[in-house]
Amino acid sequence: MSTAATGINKDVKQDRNWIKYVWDQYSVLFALIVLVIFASILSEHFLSVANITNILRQVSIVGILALGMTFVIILGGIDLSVGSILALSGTVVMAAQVNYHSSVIVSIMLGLLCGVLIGLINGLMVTYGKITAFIATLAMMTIARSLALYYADAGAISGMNSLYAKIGNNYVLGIPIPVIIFAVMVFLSYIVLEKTVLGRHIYAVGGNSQAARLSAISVFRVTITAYLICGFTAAVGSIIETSRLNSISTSTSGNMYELDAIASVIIGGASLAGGRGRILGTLFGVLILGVLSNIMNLLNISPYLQGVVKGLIIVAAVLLQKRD
Amino acid sequence: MSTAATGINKDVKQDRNWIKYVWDQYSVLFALIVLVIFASILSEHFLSVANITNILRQVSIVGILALGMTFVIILGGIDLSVGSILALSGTVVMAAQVNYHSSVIVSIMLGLLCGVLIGLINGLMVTYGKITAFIATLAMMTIARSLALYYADAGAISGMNSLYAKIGNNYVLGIPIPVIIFAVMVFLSYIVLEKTVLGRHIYAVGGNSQAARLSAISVFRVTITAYLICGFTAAVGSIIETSRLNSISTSTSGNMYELDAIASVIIGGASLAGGRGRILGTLFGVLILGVLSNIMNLLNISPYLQGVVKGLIIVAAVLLQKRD
Amino acid sequence: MLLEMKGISKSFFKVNALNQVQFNLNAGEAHAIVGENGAGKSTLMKILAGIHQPDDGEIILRGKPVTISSTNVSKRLGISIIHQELNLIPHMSVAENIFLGREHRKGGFFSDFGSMVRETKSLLESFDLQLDPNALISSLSIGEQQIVEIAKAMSMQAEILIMDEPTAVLEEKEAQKLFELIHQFKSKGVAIIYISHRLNELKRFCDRITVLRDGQFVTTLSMEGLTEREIANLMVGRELSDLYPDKRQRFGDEILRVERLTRKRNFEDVSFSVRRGEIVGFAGLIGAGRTELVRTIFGDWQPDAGAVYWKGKKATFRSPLDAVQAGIGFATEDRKRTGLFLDLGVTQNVSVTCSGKVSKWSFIRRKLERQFVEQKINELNVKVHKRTGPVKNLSGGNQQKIVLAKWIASDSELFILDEPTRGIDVGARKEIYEMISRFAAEGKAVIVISSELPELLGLCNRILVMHHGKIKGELDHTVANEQNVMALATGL
Amino acid sequence: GCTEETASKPSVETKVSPSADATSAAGAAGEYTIGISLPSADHGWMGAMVANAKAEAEKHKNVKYILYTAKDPAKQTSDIEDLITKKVDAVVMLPMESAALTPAAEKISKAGIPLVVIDRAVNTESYRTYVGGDNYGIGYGDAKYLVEALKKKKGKPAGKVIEISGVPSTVTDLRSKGFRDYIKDYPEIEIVATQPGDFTREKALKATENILQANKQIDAVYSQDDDMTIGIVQAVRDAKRDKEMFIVSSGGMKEIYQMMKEKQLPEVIVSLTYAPTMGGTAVNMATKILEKKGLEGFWESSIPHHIVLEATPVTPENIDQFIKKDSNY
Ligand SMILES: Nc1ncnc2c1ncn2[C@@H]1O[C@H](COP(=O)(O)OP(=O)(O)OP(=O)(O)O)[C@@H](O)[C@H]1O
Ligand SMILES: Nc1ncnc2c1ncn2[C@@H]1O[C@H](COP(=O)(O)OP(=O)(O)OP(=O)(O)O)[C@@H](O)[C@H]1O
Ligand SMILES: [Mg+2]
Ligand SMILES: [Mg+2]
Repeated sequence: MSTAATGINKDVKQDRNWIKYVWDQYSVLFALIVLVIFASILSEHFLSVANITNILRQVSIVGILALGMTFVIILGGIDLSVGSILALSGTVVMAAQVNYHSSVIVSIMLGLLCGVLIGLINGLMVTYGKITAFIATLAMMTIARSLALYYADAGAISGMNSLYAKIGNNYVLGIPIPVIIFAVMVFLSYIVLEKTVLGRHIYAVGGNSQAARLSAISVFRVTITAYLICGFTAAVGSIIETSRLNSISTSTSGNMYELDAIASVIIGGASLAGGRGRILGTLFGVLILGVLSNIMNLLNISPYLQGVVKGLIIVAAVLLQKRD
Repeated sequence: MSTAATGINKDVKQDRNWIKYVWDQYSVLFALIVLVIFASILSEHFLSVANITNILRQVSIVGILALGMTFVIILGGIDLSVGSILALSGTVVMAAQVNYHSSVIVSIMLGLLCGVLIGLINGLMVTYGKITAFIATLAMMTIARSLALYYADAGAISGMNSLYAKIGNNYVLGIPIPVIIFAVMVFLSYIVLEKTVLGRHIYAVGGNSQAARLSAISVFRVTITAYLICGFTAAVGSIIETSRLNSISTSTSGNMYELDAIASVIIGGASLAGGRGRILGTLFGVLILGVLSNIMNLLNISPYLQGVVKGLIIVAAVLLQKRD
Repeated sequence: MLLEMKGISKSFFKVNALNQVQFNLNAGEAHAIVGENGAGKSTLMKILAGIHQPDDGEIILRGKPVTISSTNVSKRLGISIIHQELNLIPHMSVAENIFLGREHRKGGFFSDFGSMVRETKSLLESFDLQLDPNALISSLSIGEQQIVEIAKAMSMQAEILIMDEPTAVLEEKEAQKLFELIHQFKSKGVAIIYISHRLNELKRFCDRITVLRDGQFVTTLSMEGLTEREIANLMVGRELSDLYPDKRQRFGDEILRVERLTRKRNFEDVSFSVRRGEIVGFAGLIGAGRTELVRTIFGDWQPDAGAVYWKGKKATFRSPLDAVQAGIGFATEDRKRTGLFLDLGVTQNVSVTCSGKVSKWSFIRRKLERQFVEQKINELNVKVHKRTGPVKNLSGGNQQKIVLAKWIASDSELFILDEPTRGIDVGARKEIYEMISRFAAEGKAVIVISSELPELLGLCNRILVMHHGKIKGELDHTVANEQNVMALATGL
Repeated sequence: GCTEETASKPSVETKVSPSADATSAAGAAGEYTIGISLPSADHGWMGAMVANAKAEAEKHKNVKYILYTAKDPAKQTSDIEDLITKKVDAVVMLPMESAALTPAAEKISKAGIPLVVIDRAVNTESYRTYVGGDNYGIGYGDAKYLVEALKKKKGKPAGKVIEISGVPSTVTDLRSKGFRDYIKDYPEIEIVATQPGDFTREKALKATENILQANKQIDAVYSQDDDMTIGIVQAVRDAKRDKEMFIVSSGGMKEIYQMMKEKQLPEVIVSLTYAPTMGGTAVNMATKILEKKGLEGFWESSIPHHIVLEATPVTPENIDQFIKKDSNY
């Protein structure tokens, strides 16, 4: 009798799960599609190749940051310092080029190194120092920004190297290089998170760090790696930002990017409690915010009101996912 | 034999607890005292009445915000929207005075109402909408700021009412009114949090919301009340901010105040996990940040480096508390 | 009759927790409810406490039908409950916890600490316990916390007092005190509903007993003349002995030896050894330190003194990773908290300990992984339809099997199983016992920790009994019985 | 809003850009869309700039405008791209940062859209017209007034001066440079402290409060912006030192004008200003470029490449000329 009951249960559950599965996986994509349809109806400019290219290029920086943020959030952490890492890494890159006449390659390497290092310190504070991620990365946000400001006297450092500027501004096969970099990063993040042992372990630690530890996962190493990846992506973002503008402005570059990145990840279906989230979800989240901002611009909505719309969309997106 | 063992344990625990108690309660105060001593040695100007008055007046706004934040953090939540609430409430107050010629009292009432309302919405999103506090208040941060910007075209609204300006600038018995308001708010918050049933319920919900529910505490009501209080304090902060300069600048007022408020509360010994924190701790946390910023200015430390010091102090303060 | 529950049914997402259950209670009586894990005892009580609403059935209190729609209503009707799990606020004082939700007030808003502390003091004195009403809960031991829970329930001056396994974490002395109090309450006309897995307690003060099985009402009997064995048989619904497989007698080499292992405040001076093919049981009351011991062996915690020898060589496991690489598997006692990744799928849960085997250059080979996991869960007869659905949707028994599958997949040579059958129905239990026996037959060693004595007696070749962090004795299965194990476990 | 150059007379460098004629093929007196990209207003001057630009655009019946504001240079670059996508006929841009927006400026001109740059420069010549204020002149002029006032006050050009500077940018740099270039001839004038007030009242208030604590004798304050001056005045009054020092300021804001008129203490002896009305001027220039019109009084029939507005000193003596009831700044 009891086994029969369980059998039935399972079937019912199965059905519900199937619907839930589709919804879980595609509710963000669905939202994105709805948004795109609306946008195309509302503005004739929207569905042009040039505009789509624009949107993609515009989201590429925050998008790349959001990829790293996805790792950290799935792990159950958060990284408020990515915007400041972007500013500091950018400062390193531009300073290397301008003040030390480094080659483009060397300066990029230094910038990436800077990002990875800060990620490492974040990871150490969280694991070794047992400081809540929010506080540790909040402190790092202040510190990294401050170092950049100090170095450049809160001003901008402008580059002269036109080769470097090409990264941010040129096209390959008609696609802007930042978009290509973003695509490559999406692909790599997807592979790492979904196909490798490390990715599995990140989900495991985020899902239940106690169980992960007792299942012979080095929570320490996994955590550090996740923050490291996040620092790295922030540095990649800084390469695009600085090459696009051929300068870094230490006081404004990267300001509030962390919040946009976090919002994208959450809209993409991840949970701040950890253990849940997908790279493709984040990609859709990023695109939703990008399309939203673009269409509001195209429709000439007061820039001051755009925040209201954005806030409401975040709430709506999170509410949609809540049904479980 | 067995009881003896427990007995010994208990004594040890008792001892440890006593030391731990003193440390817990006074480590922040201790840090503050050390800081003050250092500051007095480093700058002869530090220990003057005028300068202390200065510091107190400077911290009063973020301090009041931090009081409300203490409620929310003890509850296990967070409120990223306080800075924006300050801007929007301030806009309401100034707009009422300037554009609708309201009396000072009416305009203040409207401003407070605005803060309370936003707090209510935050609370509803968290309880009823089951949205993580971080995301709900992040969205609110964007929305409230946006509304203020829209109303004032991102500019400032300047008042003409010199009575209103007195609130921010006058003295009673040689003490600036903002400091008096801050003191009163500290006292009230202390009473509410430590002496009233509501306060105890906030601790209970933050400590173990499941247990709180089983003890017939209305988690819903307590949560909403905490966010409401936080909105209210942000509005009180806005009264001081606007009356001090008799204007509100919708784009800059309150920017990043939330982070300072959160940092103060955490330095004061609260835990983002909820259930722990004290009003006096928050007060000391606020003063530490205030003294720190003041002494760095007095010593003419580059304002751009001050972030580094601040970040390090936050980390140090949290590390100090970690020993348990 | 004070209380009557008729035809109560309750299901959670189609899991029938209660099915047409009836129950009645007289004033001044102590009424025991027994049943296996998951029989529905707590659920029935939670309905009385207003936490769950029944799907069907009625509750008649003092002759009038009532609807208990919330914990508040329950309190007002004079029902108070000690929950199975502790429900205290860690950073608040004893007094505040006791009066949580019904604080004494001054002037409507203010908490009257003084009077609450005074009342708490007298309340605790009736327990003969020197607990400081101002002490923080987080500074108390589990047993002391339980006393706070009991004091809290008792201070409510209820007419019906429900106790869901109150003695699970209590010392013998404290338990005695509780029984005295129960007698006092009874004489004042308070009715008591008492749930416990320690069947020997029931005879001491219970007047009647109600047996539940699989959410069904079995019977209500007078306590008089009932033996423990009869109660147990009623609970399970069959003779207990046929649950357990035959025991092997021939063992291989020693695989694990622990010498004078000590971890302050948890256990001290623990020495024992385990051989291949052997099933060693650890008995003891809750809080005896068994979990701490095995977690230390597993490298999760570090010992203060003593040594662990693995296959004859001294081993230092700095983390579970080291222990797993050496060949130890550890299924924890709390599968939800420390065993499973509830949001992840079956495949991911099982393959987490053996990612090396199903990956190449750190890349997971999906197909290989699927086949591998498939094979393991077939071995264990786990019933899942969908490998990728979150394991939180599986039934408790199947969840437990996933935990075990994870360790089988890792090719462990020693399995440490902490409460392997907690919350598992009889059928699944039998399968797990058979699996444990199969491990032993394959020349692997097994350490089983269990709070259920019959399980240890039925399964193990040898039983080590712990009390207060020390091994009090070792009993071969040929001589072990409930009495002598219990005697050692209670430190008599 | 007022859009004619009454407050500031244009001093014009005529330098016809090579790209000037290639652009604006749309023909005269058609319907035009002008894209306006500004930093989000972080202080009153910028707010007034936004309002003035909008007001001017609304005056022209044949002009529609699209206004974007940005918080950081990357966002402003994106905004520019959106404007190019929308095929606006002209762009008016106030670059957040000179270097960072240079690539964006080049993109605009490559798209064949005439660009009018306001206030802050870009590091390229490929814009159609620049309309800006003489920031160097502001610093220089403030210094001049400061020296004169010190002479009057102390009998010789000597004293302790503090500086509250703006957000780091070319504007701030030029104002600082102009100021220092002038006073370097007076070795007895000492700048005892300089702190950024970031063009906001709150920051300036706090910075001044702290400086006042650390310096017991201050003769004068150089404020790079009137919005900050309000905070400075507040701090000085709080410290009850409003007779001790005077202020030379910049920016031109009606609250400061009011102070001058009422001779409130601490004394603001001058505010050198080029008005935010240049937002309106820029929109007007863009319109004229599109309509292929020239400036009145110019022989040349096209708009100059570079227009620099003179920094006008507003002092208590000439204050009545500048106070206007309807001014929003
Ligand atoms: N909130 C819930 N959601 C889903 N299922 C539940 C819930 N509470 C109880 N159950 C299920 O209902 C059944 C009965 O559980 P209950 O806690 O009443 O058992 P019990 O007899 O108290 O067992 P134990 O002796 O282990 O305490 C179990 O199968 C359990 O998994
Ligand atoms: N310091 C502590 N804080 C909180 N919980 C504790 C603490 N020490 C022990 N416990 C809990 O008390 C219970 C019993 O402790 P312990 O694990 O030492 O006993 P055990 O002999 O392993 O008993 P069992 O395995 O039967 O629960 C466990 O649920 C454990 O989680
Ligand atoms: Mg139970
Ligand atoms: Mg245990």
